[in-house]
Amino acid sequence: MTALTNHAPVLLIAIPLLGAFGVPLIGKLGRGARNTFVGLIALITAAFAGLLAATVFARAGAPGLYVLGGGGFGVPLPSGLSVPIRIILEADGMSAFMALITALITLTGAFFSFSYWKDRSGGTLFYSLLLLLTAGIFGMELTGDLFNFFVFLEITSIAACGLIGFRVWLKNAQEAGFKVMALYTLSGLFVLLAVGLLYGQYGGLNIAYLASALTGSTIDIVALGLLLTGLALKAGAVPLHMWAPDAYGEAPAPMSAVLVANSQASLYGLFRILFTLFGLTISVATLGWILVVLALLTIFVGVTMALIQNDIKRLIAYSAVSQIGYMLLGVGVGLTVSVAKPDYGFVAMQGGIFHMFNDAVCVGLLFLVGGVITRAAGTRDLNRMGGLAHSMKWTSVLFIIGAFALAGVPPFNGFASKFLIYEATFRLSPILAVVAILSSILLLAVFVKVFQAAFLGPRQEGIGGEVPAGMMVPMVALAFVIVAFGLFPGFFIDKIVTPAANALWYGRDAYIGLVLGGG
Amino acid sequence: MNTGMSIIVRTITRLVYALALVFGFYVIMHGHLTPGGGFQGGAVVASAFALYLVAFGAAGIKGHLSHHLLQTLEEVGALAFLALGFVGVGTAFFYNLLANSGGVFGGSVPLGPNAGVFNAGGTLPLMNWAVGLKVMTGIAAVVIAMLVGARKEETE
Amino acid sequence: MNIGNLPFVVAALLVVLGIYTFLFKRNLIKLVIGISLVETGVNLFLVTLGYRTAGIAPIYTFAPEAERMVLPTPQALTLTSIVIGLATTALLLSFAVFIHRHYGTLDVRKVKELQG
Amino acid sequence: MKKVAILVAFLFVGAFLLLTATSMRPFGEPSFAEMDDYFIANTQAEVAANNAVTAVVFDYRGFDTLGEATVLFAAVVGVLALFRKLREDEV
Repeated sequence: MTALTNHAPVLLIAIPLLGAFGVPLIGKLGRGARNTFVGLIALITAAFAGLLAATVFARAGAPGLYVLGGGGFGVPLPSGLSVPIRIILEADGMSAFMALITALITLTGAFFSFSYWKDRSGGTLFYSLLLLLTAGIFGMELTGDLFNFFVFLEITSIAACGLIGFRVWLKNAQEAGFKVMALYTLSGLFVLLAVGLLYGQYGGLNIAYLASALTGSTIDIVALGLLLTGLALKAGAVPLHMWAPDAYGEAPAPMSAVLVANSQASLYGLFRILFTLFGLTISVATLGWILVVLALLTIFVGVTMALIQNDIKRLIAYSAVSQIGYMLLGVGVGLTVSVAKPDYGFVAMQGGIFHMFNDAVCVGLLFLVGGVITRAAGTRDLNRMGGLAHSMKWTSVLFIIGAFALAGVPPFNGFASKFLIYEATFRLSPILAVVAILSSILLLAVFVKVFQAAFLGPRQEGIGGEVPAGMMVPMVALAFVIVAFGLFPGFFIDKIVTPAANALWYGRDAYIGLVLGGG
Repeated sequence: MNTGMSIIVRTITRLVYALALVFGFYVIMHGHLTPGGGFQGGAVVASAFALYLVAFGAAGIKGHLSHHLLQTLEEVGALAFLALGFVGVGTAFFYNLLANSGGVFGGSVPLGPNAGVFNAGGTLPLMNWAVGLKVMTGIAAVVIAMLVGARKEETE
Repeated sequence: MNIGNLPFVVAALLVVLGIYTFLFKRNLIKLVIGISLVETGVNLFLVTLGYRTAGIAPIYTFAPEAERMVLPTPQALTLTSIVIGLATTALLLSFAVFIHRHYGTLDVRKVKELQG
Repeated sequence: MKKVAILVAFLFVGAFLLLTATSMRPFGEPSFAEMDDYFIANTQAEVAANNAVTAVVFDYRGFDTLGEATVLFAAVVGVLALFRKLREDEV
């Protein structure tokens, strides 16, 4: 058991990779064998994510190391400095928290796909790409090496674009694929350029080592700017959100949910770079305000664009964009005040980080429901839908749960996290909080419109019955998580959110100290 | 276009093809001694395939190479590479178990400039082979799939 | 400005040229070329980072005695980044093939979704 | 209008990058090369390979290479998925 615990971080990446490489071979044995294999891999990965989270949260979110290639990670050099020369994985509370989200979403996505993608071609390649995407996301979340982060970023980019363009017969999917791939590549190259700059200045690639070496010189600021631009692009924050609706809208429904987890991994990278890599070596107040303004813009643009959409998938995609804004807002408020570290700053961090989980679950559920009703109605146009509640009672209930939770209606989990964000934002600036709250109400209006258009109204001809159990079970599982987190937010905030927020907010010294000694 | 290019190109290709293959495999096998390695050698071999493809056209490769076979080989290469990573998992993932162990590829090299010891490097040569197999088949599969796909469009 | 920095400037120029191509050209293939140019610039930048004046390649096989060697890590990074560039280019070109199949053109202005 | 904005952003980024390039450390003199010196000095003893680059690629930074191989694999799978044979109802 200890061996498994020790190796959990790397197995979390290696097992999905094994699955991805193996699926095409197993796929030759037939569909049943392939689905069993993919399900097994997804379950084992989720189990390891749980194991990792259990160990990390058991030590209250303190970071743990895994050195790839064995031996000492820090070799004493002639100058007396001990620099990690090998790639290390470093899992602290935040990484474990993100790994939990990813495990939950990819597991649901995989099991949903078994039923959703049953009558379509290319299933083997589909699952291979899904597992590659999973491995890439886990890698981004666990690595302690900046270049390694870039490599996993590119894995997610390529696997994601393969999935976005997977429905070859839709010409929009091809265009979205090209657009998203081009922008993802550009974002990756920005990150790589920044990694190169930092390597050129300090001769190392390890995050902890770089964090200890950074001085805040011009080159560092340029590198920070490049990293922020690249990762904000990949996370889909306004004004770099233009790819997000296409990507989420054109990808197959379960993959849209996984893409949300992918965006969140980029957001995690952004937070990791701001809090752990740069920390207080830069002017955090300025940067925090920039983040806050961007966050409000993201919220506002996302919600208003969602309001005018008639295409249900693009509508959900824009609401997903707006939710990225709430996470940025929470963490941005935290960053703004991270010199003085007042209480409400920590509350803001908790809210922002908790919202990452809630967003993944709610948007994930909404995308799944969106996929189901699109298939049932045979169209994505809200104006041509209607009356789905007659034949799909459970689906409509699930939609209500997802929509209310996302819009922040009590007693669902979205309310718990948004309330923390509002509370802290109000302390920083009441006007900002008002904008955020109003946007949330607007989002609720959007979903009421969708519900009215798609589910209410007279029964339409040619609509089948309720969705098969294979798709229903994953959706119900997500809804169950939403309700559980909504009913007992205090418990989950204590157990998993606070260690994650601690790791970012206070954990920089521990993170660096673990690798470089001392601290 | 389906029949390939002119007689000059095809003749030259027949001459160069074998040379490129040999050179590619040489680069792969001596990755731990000389410049190059699995990626570079694999790319050389794949470019030989691509040259063959350009010279003889999509029809020319029919029956010789299919991207299904290449894809399977690529997965074998990828799995072998991952397995070599797992070999050292007793210590740590990617631990170089074989280096200086005296067994296969376990020889040690004299320090400083030397003529090169082939039987050294631990898992390095094995990884070079795995990656070489993966890269040559992967790139060839992409090129063939794109060529066949694009040609289909032209003929329709 | 110091003239010894010329390799960095050349790398930056390549990146800038690539971004220019990406932003202002209207043909999908040219967009891909632009992205490749940025990639090339970044790769060149990485390699130049590792150069040590009068250094030789860090390979001991038949190496001259007591020479300075250039840094190996940037070369490894560049290798990785070249392969990644190859992968993205392959995928981008495949998408371009499909867009051409659907629209019969590679002009960005005639392809609806890409206008934004 | 939009074009002007793009042009301004482009000029800004371009000038920024060129300025950064000129303010880098001098070419050919790495400011901190001890990690790489360690690789050069120890590759023969630790990895038993003459080629330090291969030692870095496959041993010291082997995990990157696994990622790199995965990227290529993802691209191959993606391209093959795009050019796959479709079912008849998928047109």
